[in-house]
Amino acid sequence: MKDVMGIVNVRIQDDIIRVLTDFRCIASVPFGGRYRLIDFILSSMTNSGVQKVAVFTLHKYRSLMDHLGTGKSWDLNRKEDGLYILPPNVFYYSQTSYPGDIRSFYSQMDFFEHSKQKDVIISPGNLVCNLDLREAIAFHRKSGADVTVFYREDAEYEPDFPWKRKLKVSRNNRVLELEEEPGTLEGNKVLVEIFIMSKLFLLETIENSILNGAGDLFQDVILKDRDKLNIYAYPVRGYFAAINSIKRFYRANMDLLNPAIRQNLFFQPGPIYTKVKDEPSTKYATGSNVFNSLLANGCLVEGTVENSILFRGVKVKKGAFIKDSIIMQKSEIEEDARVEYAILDKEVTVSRGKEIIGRENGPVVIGKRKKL
Amino acid sequence: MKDVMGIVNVRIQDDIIRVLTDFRCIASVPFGGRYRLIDFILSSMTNSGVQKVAVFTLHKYRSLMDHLGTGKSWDLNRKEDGLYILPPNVFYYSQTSYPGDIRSFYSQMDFFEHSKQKDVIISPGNLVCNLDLREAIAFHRKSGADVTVFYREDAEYEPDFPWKRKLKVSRNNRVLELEEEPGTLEGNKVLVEIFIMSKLFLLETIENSILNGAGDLFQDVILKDRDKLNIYAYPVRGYFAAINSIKRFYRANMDLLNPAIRQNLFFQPGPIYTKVKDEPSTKYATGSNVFNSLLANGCLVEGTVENSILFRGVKVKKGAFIKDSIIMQKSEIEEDARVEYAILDKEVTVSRGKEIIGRENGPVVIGKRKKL
Amino acid sequence: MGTTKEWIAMLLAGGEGKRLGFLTSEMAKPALPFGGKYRIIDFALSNCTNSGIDTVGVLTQYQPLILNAHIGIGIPWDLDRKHGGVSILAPFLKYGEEGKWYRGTANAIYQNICFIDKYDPHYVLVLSGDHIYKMDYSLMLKFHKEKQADLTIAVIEVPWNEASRFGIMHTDSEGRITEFQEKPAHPQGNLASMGVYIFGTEILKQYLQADNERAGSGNDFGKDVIPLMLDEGCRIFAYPFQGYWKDVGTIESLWEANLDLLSSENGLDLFDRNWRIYTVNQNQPPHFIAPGAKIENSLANEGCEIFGEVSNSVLFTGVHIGEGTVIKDSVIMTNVRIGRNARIERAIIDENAIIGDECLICSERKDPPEIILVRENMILPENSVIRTTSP
Amino acid sequence: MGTTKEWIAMLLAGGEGKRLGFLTSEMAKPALPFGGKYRIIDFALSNCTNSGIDTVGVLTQYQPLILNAHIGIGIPWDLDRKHGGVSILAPFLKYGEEGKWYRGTANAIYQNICFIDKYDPHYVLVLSGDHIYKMDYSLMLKFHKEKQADLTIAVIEVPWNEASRFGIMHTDSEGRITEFQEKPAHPQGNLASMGVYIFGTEILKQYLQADNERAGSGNDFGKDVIPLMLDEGCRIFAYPFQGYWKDVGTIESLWEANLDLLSSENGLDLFDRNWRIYTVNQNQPPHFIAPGAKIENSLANEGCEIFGEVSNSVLFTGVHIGEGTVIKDSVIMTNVRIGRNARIERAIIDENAIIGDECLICSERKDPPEIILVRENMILPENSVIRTTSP
Repeated sequence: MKDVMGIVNVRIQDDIIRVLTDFRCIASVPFGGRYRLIDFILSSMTNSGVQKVAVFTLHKYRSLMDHLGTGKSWDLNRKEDGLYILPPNVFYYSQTSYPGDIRSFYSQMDFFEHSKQKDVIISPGNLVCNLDLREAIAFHRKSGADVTVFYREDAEYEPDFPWKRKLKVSRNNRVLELEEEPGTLEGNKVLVEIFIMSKLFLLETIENSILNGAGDLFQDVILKDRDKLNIYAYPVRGYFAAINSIKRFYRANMDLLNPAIRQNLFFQPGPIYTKVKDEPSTKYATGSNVFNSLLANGCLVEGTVENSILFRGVKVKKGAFIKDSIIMQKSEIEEDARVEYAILDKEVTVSRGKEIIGRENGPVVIGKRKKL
Repeated sequence: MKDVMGIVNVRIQDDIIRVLTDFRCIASVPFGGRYRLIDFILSSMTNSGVQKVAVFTLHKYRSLMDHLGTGKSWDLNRKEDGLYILPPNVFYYSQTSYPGDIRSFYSQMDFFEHSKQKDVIISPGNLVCNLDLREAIAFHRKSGADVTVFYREDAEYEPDFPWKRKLKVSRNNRVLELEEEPGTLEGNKVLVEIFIMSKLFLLETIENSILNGAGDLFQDVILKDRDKLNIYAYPVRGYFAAINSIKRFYRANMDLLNPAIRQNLFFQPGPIYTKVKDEPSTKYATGSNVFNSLLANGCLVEGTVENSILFRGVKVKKGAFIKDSIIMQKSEIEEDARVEYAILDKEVTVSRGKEIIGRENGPVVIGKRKKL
Repeated sequence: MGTTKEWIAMLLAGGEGKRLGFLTSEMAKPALPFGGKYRIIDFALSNCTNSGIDTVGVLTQYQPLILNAHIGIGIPWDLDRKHGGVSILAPFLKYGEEGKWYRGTANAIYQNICFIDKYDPHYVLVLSGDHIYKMDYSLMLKFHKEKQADLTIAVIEVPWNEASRFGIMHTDSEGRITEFQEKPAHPQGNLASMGVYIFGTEILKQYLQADNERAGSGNDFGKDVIPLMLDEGCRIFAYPFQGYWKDVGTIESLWEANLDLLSSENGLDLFDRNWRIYTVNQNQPPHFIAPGAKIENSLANEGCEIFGEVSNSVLFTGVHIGEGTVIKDSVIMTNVRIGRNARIERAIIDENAIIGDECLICSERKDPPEIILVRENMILPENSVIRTTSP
Repeated sequence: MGTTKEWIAMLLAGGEGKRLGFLTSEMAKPALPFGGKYRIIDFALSNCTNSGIDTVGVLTQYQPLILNAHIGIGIPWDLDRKHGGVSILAPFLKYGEEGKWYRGTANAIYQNICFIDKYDPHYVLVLSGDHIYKMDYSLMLKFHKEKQADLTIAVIEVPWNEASRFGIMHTDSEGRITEFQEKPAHPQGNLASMGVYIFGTEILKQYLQADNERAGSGNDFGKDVIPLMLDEGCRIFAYPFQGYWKDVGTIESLWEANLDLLSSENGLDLFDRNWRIYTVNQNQPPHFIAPGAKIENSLANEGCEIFGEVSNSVLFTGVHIGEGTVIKDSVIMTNVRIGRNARIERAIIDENAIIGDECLICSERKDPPEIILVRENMILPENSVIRTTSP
């Protein structure tokens, strides 16, 4: 897999998951007690032997840069290849609307040209999954496809598939039909936004697109030219979520309370890596009352925690009550406060006696460093 | 000096030093055979014991990010403090003109607020110098100044002083007068763009400036309020150049051929650090002819080199002739080619027999990866 | 901007910890796991970093592989520095000499004088990697300078009945040490040496040389060098330390030190962000407390999956505790798996052990207290019973 | 995605290099500076990296401080890996045993079987850190697998008159080794072992164990283990290597190997970007060739300041050569300062030496060739003469 380059294409998705993306891009949204969304696809890539990963960012990527650092946590701090964070050239993006991912790629043509890898695998930064991409690459190469698209059989949640495109495949998984308009095709195979293609194909596509004004790799190339291209489809197995809404974010976090999902997502086929931090053990005081919950290190629990996920360094004071909630790093729930169906971003303080209560289908979201 | 924060404020100066800044910001322009301009102020800061440095960038900073990495070369890869690269938030800068450095600082207010340092030292990224800033900080603290500005006695080259502001000081170096318009004051003390102030003063200044629309820290605050502020001046000693033009760039490089300047600039008061690279020894073939030149490692010299500076990995083939020139990384001068009074950016090829000849007062500049 | 350092630390990490049994069969005592995620040496290393020391020599010779891998180039403690940082100093063969293992604590330093010379510090801090405590050595250095001492020894009051395990000193009203007894059979005082010394570099080298030349010397700081310096009238001062300090010498005291962390007034606050204890962090998901599980007055770490009941215990990373199992007053080390309906009380279960369903491990002997130790990688079949009762 | 490795390397770096005199008084032979900026061990380490090996144990015991500081956690060779990377393996005290220094090459590996077990590789590559060469070990592994060998030994043809310095083998038409003589007084062949072995892990462990139990064994691969394996009918193959390979055993051969780099057909192209030799890079400004200076057929490094004439020589980092001085056929190591109007010919000047104005250092003895060695830190006053002439 030395000859495969990973590309994580971090799009602007501020509107779909507000508050949590006020100060960070979607790929660096915290998830599952100690992770960031990008950890999943990045670990999938490196566990599969990918040794060069380019992360295309657009804005609000300071926290992403801090998180990724030199890529050491993913063993990507390499002398050759390794991790590249590719921010936009500010002058290319002075227009108010995003000109499409092809222009991002175009601004880094020399980067691609200097890379030795043969194939590229392109993914967004908001997928929660743990994939063995070696098999997918082998499938792509064997099939001789121009593009291999990923798909999900039995798509469970609609929000995981923002393009809502179904597809129909032959016995050997060649794509026979790909919906131009959502809702026109029968079946249960839905497109996932991961593609494999040769670097050569990508470069030619970029050059042509710049000439004829195409902006979006999926919309303006793969979908538009679907009849001219030799497209194959590869199934995504195991746990899968694409974080495209607060609801989906909430539900995917809560899914982790299921031991089977957790074992699968965090360890199979390889471990999910993230940036480690210096936090002591979590301490449970006498009288604490915790069940069906995930807690990262460095928490101090004196109160009650049920069906919840606590990130690193959260304090739950005496008499505080947390239920069905996601509490991010270093937040503090003071004495006798009550938090239910809520998502608290980092360093939120809920004062003594205060109540924060959302609904199961609409968890309340509290922004970073708020004091309530 | 744990309580001093360094700020390197990389401005957009593409217009003054074209070609070399087509693909990189001014701070990452190569200099002196193996350095980048930012190395000088960064080494001055860390040699003086500064343990936290924030680099404010605006655009074309990918090569700067590659160069700085985690700051390891400057011992700034620390768990607390260390090096921070602060790119702009793209949406703040969607206007076509640069709104001034104060807005850059304002967009990182939380960074400043979370810093424990008491004083800040602000410098641009284009200065070639080697300074002991401990003395300057001690002077600033003893004087009780709101702002300490740096100045140069006997300003030698006008291009080093883009603001062209002279100043007049008292016996104890309090600033008595600071030119509003260049050319109105007698004397030989010229302002250098380095300032020291308390973090508190900086934060207050930013808050006020945002309210009253001031954009530029020097122009709209220090210069405008000079009569209200308690300003002291600190002299810059040793070699000094501010790279504001191709001419100045050329001349400052050539200054390094003087052993006294070189010893002073590279070693006194502390060593200048840069990112190291894996290059073998430079090899001089039989028949090579080199004098009065600086060569970095990894060069292969078969031809003639006079009064020139060769960066890492340059090849000079048999019969090639280089004189009074600056040849950057991995460029190749083929057989019997002739290069005089020229600046060749990285990976330029001068083909067999070709001549590139500039003038002493107007060296020709060849862009990155050009083949001539 | 020179390369001379004000001070450097020499950290003695070669101790076998003989009374710790199996626990130290594959690692030196400073490498012992502690407090859910640390190794004992993390305390001395973190104290160095937090005290502003950027150059530390770690002297190893007994089973150092785990220690070497743990320390690496010192990244977790921010000791990966351009000038200085951490260096592992194992015994080695010298030009034209027979190989010599380190004999006593003083000899270990003596054999590495070349390392000290490389940094040419004004002061050398000598530490032991065996102790659990948080201490700001920079205050001790300040004290050392104020007293114009040749040697300063950090001291702590210990219970009288333990005094015979330590080096005990007597001081005059100024704090100057007038007498020093290494492990006295009948201690006359309870001011014990913590094994933390600050020497002026020149005097250290002079006495290491002198000690090395003395026939019959055990080349130990406590037994040989310090008494010699006292005899010759050196200015030796006692620097009084208040706070938590523990020399973990036995399985019982290791158990006790772990459980000390559960009391909120133990003086060893690991949550203090201004004096962090650094270590190599593991990559594991958050720990899970299942529906029906119960955890109280305990520490737990990432990667744990807890389906049973845990009280008054310390769980290291990746521990699995089955449904119906009860863990009480115990220390469960990394990756231990415990089945269902087991009961564990007053025990240390070492790394990677597997305890079957319905096992009973329980020590009821409290005077003298006894703790059951289940060995690393041990597989205990279902229904096993390990039990001690008071005689 | 498991943690088992296909292969790991064990690099023997404990050699004293006794015939190298002063040069190895403070460092092991693998730490010797070479080629302007390298240490000899850089070649074996870089070969590992370039061959795709990510786990290397480096066995040290003689004067390892420079080697330890040089290797660190392996960053220059990209060996700072999450799983594996580089580990320094010094002799250590084991539980309940007396301390044992490494006896022979095989014993050094035997004492570190626990390290091999940790990674559970299919193959173990055993290397020496003493040799200068570029070799793709992955091709040798492929050969080893194809031959279904128990052991593969890399071999090179050496000049007949040097054959008695090496382990010499005889092979059948298939390349299978039929006879192995370690340093034979009267060599019957000139196919020499390069000290590069690939073993299947199980067979390696089995024979290390057997060798360890044999009374009187020197515990050396060449003298003991390989003959034993041959005796017992193991499949041992010779993997023929073509290219530059040098075992630097004497001052003369160290000098020769440095000067070999000046010939463009030496087969050791250090400019090849596809097989880089990595090392710790120094931070020094570019080197300066002054007006009036002359440099030809030579290597120079950053930090040099050259005012004189240099030909057919290798200059390490930070060398200063005064006006009027002539350097010929010499190796000038890091930070040497040479005054004006001196003359140096056929010499190695070791690190930090200072040679005064008008000095003459010149060896004219060529048969047997003799090279003058000026010791590290030596200060040679003005007008000194060091000269040897042919007898």
